[in-house]
Amino acid sequence: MTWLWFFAKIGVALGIIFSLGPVCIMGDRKISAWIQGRVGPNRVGPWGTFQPIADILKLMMKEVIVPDGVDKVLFLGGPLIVFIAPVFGYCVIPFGNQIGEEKLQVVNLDIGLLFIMSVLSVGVYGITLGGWASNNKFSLMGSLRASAQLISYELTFGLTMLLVVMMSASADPLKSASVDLSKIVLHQAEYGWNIFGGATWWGLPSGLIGFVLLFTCAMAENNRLPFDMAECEAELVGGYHTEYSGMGFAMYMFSEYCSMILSASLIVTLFLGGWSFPYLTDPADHSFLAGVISIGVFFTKICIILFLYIQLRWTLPRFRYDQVMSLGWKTFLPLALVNIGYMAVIGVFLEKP
Amino acid sequence: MDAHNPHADAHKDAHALVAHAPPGLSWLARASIAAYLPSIAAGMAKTLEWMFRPAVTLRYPEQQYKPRKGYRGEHRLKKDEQGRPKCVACFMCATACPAECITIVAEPAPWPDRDKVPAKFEIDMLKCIYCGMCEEACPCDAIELTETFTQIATTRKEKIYDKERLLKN
Amino acid sequence: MPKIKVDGQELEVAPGRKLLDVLEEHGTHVPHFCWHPGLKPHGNCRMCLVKVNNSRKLEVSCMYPCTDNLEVTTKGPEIEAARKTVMEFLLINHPLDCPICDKAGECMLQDHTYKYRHGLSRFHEDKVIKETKDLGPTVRIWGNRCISCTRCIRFTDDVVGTGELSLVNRGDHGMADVHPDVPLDNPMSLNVVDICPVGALIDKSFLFQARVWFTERIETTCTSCSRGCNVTATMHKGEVKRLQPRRNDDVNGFWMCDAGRLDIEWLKSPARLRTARGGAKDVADQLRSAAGRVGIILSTSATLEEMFLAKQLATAVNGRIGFVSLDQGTRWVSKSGFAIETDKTANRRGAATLFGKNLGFEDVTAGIHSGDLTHLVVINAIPNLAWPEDIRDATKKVSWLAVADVLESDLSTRAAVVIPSAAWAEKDGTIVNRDGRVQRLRRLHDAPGAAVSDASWLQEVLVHLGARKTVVSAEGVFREAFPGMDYGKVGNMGSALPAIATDVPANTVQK
Amino acid sequence: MAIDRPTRLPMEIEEQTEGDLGGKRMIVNFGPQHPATHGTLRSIMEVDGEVIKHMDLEIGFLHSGFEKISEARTYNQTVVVSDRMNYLSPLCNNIGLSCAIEKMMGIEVTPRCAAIRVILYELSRIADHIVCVGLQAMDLGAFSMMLWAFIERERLYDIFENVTGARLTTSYTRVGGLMRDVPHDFKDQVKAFLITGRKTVREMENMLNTNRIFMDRCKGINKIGKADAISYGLTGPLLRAAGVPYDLRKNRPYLGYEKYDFELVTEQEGDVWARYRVRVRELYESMKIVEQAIEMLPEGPINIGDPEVVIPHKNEKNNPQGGMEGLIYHFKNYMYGHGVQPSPGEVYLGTEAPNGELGYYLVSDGTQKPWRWRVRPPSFYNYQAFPEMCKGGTISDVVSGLSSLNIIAGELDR
Repeated sequence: MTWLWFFAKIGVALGIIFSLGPVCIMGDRKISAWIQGRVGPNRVGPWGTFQPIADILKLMMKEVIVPDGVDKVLFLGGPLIVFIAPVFGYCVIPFGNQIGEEKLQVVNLDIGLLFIMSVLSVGVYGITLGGWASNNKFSLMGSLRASAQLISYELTFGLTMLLVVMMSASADPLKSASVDLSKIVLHQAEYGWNIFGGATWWGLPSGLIGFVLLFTCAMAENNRLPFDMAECEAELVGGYHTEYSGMGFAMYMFSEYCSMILSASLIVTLFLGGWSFPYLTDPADHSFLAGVISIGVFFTKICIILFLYIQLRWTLPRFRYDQVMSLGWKTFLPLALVNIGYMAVIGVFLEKP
Repeated sequence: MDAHNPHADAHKDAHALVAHAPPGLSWLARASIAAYLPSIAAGMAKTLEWMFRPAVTLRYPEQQYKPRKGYRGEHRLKKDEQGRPKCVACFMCATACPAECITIVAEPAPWPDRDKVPAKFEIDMLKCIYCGMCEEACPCDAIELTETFTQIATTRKEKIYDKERLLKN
Repeated sequence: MPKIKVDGQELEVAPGRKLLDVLEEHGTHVPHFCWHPGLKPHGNCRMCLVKVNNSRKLEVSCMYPCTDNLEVTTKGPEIEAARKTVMEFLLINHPLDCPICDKAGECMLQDHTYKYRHGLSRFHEDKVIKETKDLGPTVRIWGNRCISCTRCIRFTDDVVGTGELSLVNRGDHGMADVHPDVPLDNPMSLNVVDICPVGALIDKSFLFQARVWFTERIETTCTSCSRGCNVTATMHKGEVKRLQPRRNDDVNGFWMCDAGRLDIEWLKSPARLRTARGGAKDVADQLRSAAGRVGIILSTSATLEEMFLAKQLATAVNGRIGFVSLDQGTRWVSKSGFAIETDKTANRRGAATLFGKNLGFEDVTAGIHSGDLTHLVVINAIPNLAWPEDIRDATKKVSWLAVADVLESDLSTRAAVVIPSAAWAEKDGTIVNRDGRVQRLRRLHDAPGAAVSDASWLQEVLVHLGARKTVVSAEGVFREAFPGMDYGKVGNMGSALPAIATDVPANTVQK
Repeated sequence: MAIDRPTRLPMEIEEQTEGDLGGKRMIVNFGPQHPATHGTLRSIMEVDGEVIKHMDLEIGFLHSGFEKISEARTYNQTVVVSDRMNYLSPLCNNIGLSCAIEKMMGIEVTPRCAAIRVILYELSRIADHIVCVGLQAMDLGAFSMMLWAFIERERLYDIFENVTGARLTTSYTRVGGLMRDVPHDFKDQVKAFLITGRKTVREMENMLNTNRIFMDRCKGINKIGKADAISYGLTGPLLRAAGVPYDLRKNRPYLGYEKYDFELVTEQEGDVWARYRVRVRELYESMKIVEQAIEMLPEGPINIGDPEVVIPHKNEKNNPQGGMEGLIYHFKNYMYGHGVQPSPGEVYLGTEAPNGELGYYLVSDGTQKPWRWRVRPPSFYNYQAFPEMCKGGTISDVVSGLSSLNIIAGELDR
């Protein structure tokens, strides 16, 4: 039975990521079309819904061109690395409430947050190595930018996660100070979402700032548009994936959407109450129906975040590389530190647990 | 010219940016420019609004674009009342053509009321630039540019339109 | 010598000359239709009106004699108004035929309308319709287009003397026409097409062939008889479309004969030799081995350069040279003295200059029949030459025969080596007319197939034989043959034949 | 201007540093095929990290020989060649060329023709500027802006299509007039466009004017000073953005521009932002001109009456009017070696095209075809100042700078 549950959970988790991935690609194309007064893909299947399948088929059938003078192992391995990272990360995301005794989470790690942090940093290796191995100046620049940018934003990312942990710690000693993602969600379900400051009213500014910081940093980590320094098609032609074609390119592209989904899940989990929704889900209700509803809530929240991602991409111009860096180091990092300081000081002095 | 260094001056602080803001804005607007979020929110609102506007594009094979009369598309050779080509092979179109895509060979007409007809009238549509100068140059109103602009062929040879093809247009 | 003043400029003219003659010579252009320098003035088109001090009204300058102290004004509002009116009258009955008229582009009516008639037609009535018909085997008339200038009529009356054409009907119904049952069928009939200022008279061989503004014109010389009329070839897409006479008062005046004009069809005939059998090397090898036993038969249509090279060849292989030429018909002289010669080869005078007066082939054929000569080279440029039986027999007798010809013949089918020759329109060169005038032939278009000019393959043979160093152009050969001369000095109008180079080996023709 | 080292051939740089970075500078090519070039041109950059230390330009990839082709065409036929030089505002090229030929022949066009030409010239300027602003946004990543701009541009192209019969290859002008009269609903169409156009421009302005990211990317980037701009021969929005009030429509009016009330737009900074502002403000000024011209659009003939220059009208049966004379003029106008033959001489006429001074220099030898047909394309002169502008900036600044120059490779290479 346990194994059955295990595989079922893996199925759901992979299902989310692999079904949302194409949906995301499709959504990106459709939403951009709507914003731009176009129709978008509308040929394959009803309303063009099978377009991602056609895309994938096309990319699979295309030749994988290996340019002259590349490091073949890294060139072909880069896309794999970048693709594995988000899938691993998804192991620890709680995508629903408990059903019976089973938590809807593939692996219920106590150190879920840390696991995600480490897995997320793996992705940059794929980009950096792939870009370097391409033997192309634009790719090299793209991968350099990517690594520098990811490292810079990882700091803020981590600090914001710390904020969440502190928020989770503030109320109930029994469910406190945990880096266990399921506990963080449970805490929010019980006391209120972290974006609104968790359990306390004075946490509101901190929660909002934290959410914005995490959202932005996630965008930067995923190389989405205002921060897509690594691809930056107007400057670097395609950045790290300039030389990729066929499946290599497909994996880079797909992994971008997968990590979008992962970070959307993370944002939802950390700030938007995960699978919980007031009056709709009850943390104590462990019935099958409630579990399914919680999955649906989680799914919906991810979709909203993804939509925001996509809309932002088609709204904003992109930063310049040095502006991204200085934004990360000079604005976000101090802001995150102040935010944590505020949380820590107020939390310690006002709300002694 | 002083080569400016972006690392030194690209990041002006908020005050400098406010100072650069276009004149004629309220202090509130000027201040909000200093931050990213308001303009981003405004932009998102605009894109959201656009999402609900109808698409301006045509779904091509089903919806066809109909150019108005006077569009310079494919050529047509006109016929007179008796269904004979109006063209008298005067070569004016071939002379006026800047792309030199018209080939005419003349012959005496088989009809008593006409002197000269084209034995061969070919337009190389691949060379043609659709400038309409042939139509303008024709003293007999025999050649005309139609509104047909969808032109499909699978071989180069098909795109060399002969007299029969042009009369059919 | 009367002195006249043209637009304030003094001129001295011979007495009795007509004013327009003088003005044209002087370079003051006065528009005209009916006046032609080769014809008697008639004064009917009224286009050449000028103002003279002797008269209160405007005078027709083509009929006005130059007298002393005549002051002529060729410009001015009065004259312009008169020209405009004349043009308007000429145009009221002219049909809208430019699209189908072959004259468009070289039409005096078009040119003068553009230049002197500013304004659009005010004529709303129906135009007079006149007939379109064949005047003879070569010329067709579009009566509607005729402006009754009578140039063609005066040509047949005064120049040819046959007088087939006359002006029929009166007023705006007038047009040039032939008498019933007397077609325009004289040896110079096509000249009326050239002098027609509009497109009324059309050359049937050029009808709808090309629009003249697409054509290229090259000045060359007619090779159809020993007169060597100066002509302008109209080229279109690499083909000679027509020949027109070019004024040269020392040779042909303004005219040329129909026979020469129409003698261009064979240039693109399928009977042209296009492929070579053997080459210059084979010829050289054979001739070297047969030195002393070689006969060369050359046509008198060959250019001077080719003759010169043939002479070199004869010297190099110690051969005998003979000539074949063509005489046809009887000499025809027009009323004005324009003659069509019986000698249908272009360069017999040149051959005579190079080889002496005796231009026969009997020496060569006799050599063959006696067995002295075993090898024969025939170089012919005369199209459709009926080979004399003597030569025919001789070619059958020789052990080795090389033929360079423009058209296929039984000789070329029999020959061991066949070299397709470039015809007159396909090569550069010079010919000497019957009066001893050197004139240029210009290359008009590419030779068909593998055809090469005789001058070039003869030089190749000579190079193989070691008698020449290199192959040079026709002009180069000409310079060798006539030191101090080149094509520039010959010019478009020809010049007197210069002295031949003295260091050339002596004439080897054995008499 | 001090150019800090002698210009070297692109290939030499390549040889010096290729494969030998060693912590030194790297050579990066923008173009001939690059998303930011909007055409086929090449900027060879020597970068230290991402900072540009030296830049060389290479052009000629799109060399179509327009000038040479035109020497083998009659004066009227060269109009079709001019279409293809600036593919963002072909009508400006048409009109500039015809005005130059008319100046050479001493022809004064009819008032209606002049007004139509002004309207179309300004509409083309709007099309050009609006696309330029959109592309500038796109190069900085705001892709939607570009398509919004294109939607507006397509509306303008609808007008052009109705007027000329083609959207891009307009070939509308003829010596002494126009190819044909504007359609009867031209006025309504233009007026309708002015409403939607204003709205779209305002919308774009609202999106970009206060957008902090866009400002960051534009302000202080690719600066060029007043004196440098003049000495480099910059014209158009680039020159006016540097604070020089120079506009041929004001300084050397043609087509009766002096009759219209509009402002000469200048900005002081000379950076990308100033160029963007100049373009956007000029959009409004152009619309003002169009508004005035459409209001006063006079009735009357579009061609001058001289049948020796303009072929006579065709009558209702579409035959040349004016009887035999009309037909002869018609033929003479077209046949090689006849027709419009300006007397020997030369002429230069500059018009204020969207990107700057678009000048035509024509030399006539008295024949039907121009002996020399030279264009002074604004892009060619604007582009040569680019290395100086870029020096010290980053690779990203090259992109924003290039799109602010609005280089049209077609007229760059001629």
